[in-house]
Amino acid sequence: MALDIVTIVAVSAGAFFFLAGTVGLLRFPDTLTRLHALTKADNLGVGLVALGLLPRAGSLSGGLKLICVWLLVLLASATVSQLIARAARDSGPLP
Amino acid sequence: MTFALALHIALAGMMLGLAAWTIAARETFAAVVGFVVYGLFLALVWVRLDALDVALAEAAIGGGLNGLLLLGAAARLRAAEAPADAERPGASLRLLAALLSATVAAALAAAVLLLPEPAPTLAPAAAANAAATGLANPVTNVLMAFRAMDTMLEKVVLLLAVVGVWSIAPDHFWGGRPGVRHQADPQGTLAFLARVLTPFGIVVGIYLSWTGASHPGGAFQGATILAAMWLLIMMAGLADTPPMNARRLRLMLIAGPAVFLLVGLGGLAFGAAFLAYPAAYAKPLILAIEAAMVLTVAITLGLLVAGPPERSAAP
Amino acid sequence: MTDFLTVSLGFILAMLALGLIRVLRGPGEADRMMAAQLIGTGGIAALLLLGSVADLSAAIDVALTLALLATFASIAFVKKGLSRLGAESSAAREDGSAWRSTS
Amino acid sequence: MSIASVFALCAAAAVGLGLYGLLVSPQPLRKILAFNLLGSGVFVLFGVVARRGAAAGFASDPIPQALVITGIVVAFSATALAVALLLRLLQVSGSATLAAHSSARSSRDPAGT
Repeated sequence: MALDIVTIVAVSAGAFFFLAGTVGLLRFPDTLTRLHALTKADNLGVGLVALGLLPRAGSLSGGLKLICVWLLVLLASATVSQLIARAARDSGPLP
Repeated sequence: MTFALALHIALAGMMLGLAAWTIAARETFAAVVGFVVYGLFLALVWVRLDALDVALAEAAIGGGLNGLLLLGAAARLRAAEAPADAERPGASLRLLAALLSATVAAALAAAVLLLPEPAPTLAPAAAANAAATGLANPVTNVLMAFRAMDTMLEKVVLLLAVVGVWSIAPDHFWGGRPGVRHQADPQGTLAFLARVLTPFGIVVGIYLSWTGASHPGGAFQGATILAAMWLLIMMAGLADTPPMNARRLRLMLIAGPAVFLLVGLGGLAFGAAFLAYPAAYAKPLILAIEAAMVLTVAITLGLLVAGPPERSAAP
Repeated sequence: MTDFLTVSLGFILAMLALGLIRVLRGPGEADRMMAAQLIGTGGIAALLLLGSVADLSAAIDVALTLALLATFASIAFVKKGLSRLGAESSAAREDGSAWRSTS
Repeated sequence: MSIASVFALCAAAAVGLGLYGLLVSPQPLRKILAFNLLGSGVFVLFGVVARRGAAAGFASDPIPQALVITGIVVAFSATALAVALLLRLLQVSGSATLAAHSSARSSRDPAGT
């Protein structure tokens, strides 16, 4: 029961961060601010969803894979934001 | 209508929107991004269709190599695409094409939706013979045993595609290296990513190849991930692209089909027919073929994305 | 519990649909790539939830594959792929403005 | 209406859209994209047939699944070959179009073939 509450709270929080990231992506005025919203949101979103699903993983390897997914998303998000920010900077004057 | 069904209709709707965008977008680059996202949704669809093996293949190809190939090409072709805009066919021709396409789509939809109940299936036959190979994954069984000829010829097709890509190169670069030597900043983001991600990727690639015997996964899915890691190292500038005339490279290119062919001929000599595995050795033989295939497919896919030789073999 | 996870899955899919708007509207190429990145991450979360709802443990493997390759589209965008075929003619036509976004 | 039917309709529409794009798009890269779209629709149709053919304890008929995996490999290698040809065409002729008059512009050959 307590574990169910962990799942509900963490997955809801993860969904909230996806909402925040998507709203930022749609509403923020320029490329770099949108990038800012995106990188904050997707890490935490996936991280919290993975955390919430950990009690339901069923096996040790399943839980490890969940954590690996989160770590990989962290790495990907950090790298991609660097690469895209550089490409955006090189593409023209910043606002 | 249940909530789950509504979700699937929404998923299908998004996919159709992306498909239409891929065709209709004004800029080619935007269309390619749409197609890459479409590939992502496709992986979700395959999971929903209970085809996890295919979902893995689609995720590995659609998420990694296709994006690399097509986005790279789109970025390169950007300048050349403006004049092509004028060559759009006229309205009547487009209407005709639309009618033809709609007819084909309607016929296909009708053919699948009007399948007799119960639908035709070969699953019982696959289940009945599963014990012969000792593999628990039915899809691997089909790929490696029941339709082994297809899989072997597929490897030959991959090899022919590499020969085709190489032969596009100017004569004096034959045997040379593809692409430029990428000189990445050793302290830079990409080099960091390549150093951290590659060990992870190699583990996952080998895991997927290995687990394919009993769980969803397989040689092709694992090899695609290995190919992606190799390309990442080359793009980060940590390793040069290989020269095409290297003997070791060419040996690795033919290892998969060669082992497959040898086992097949062995079946002809000692067993009943070409590619008939002797019952006692079926599983070790299949695993040996898969190991050779992982190596060959990884190298082949990497070379296909790397493109034809563009400079001489000297580093 | 399954109901809650299904609703969460629906919510994430709705976010992906909203993210699609940015893929379609752009305006710059960097914006489209970012949206594709967000959709990729959301797709990974959706796969994790789907695996839990439908009790498909292999769905995590699909998510793992996607997470591993999540950077590749953006790398291709930045590096323009591996080959340099055609790069000379592009450079000649573009006056070096290869990275200008279309906004 | 079942889940498989939803995806069957979606896949058939993807085949239609892909065919239309293949016929109408003037740019070769767009034709390659459309061809891939067409192929993906065909693959999903196979997946739907496999799903409908679930029997003998399998959630989905393994034979169409194996065919689709083979198909994905072959489609990818064909795409890679097509992209390589296209980039070489751009390099040799300076433009990436299939129209006949573009051969008149093929005066420059940076690779010196």
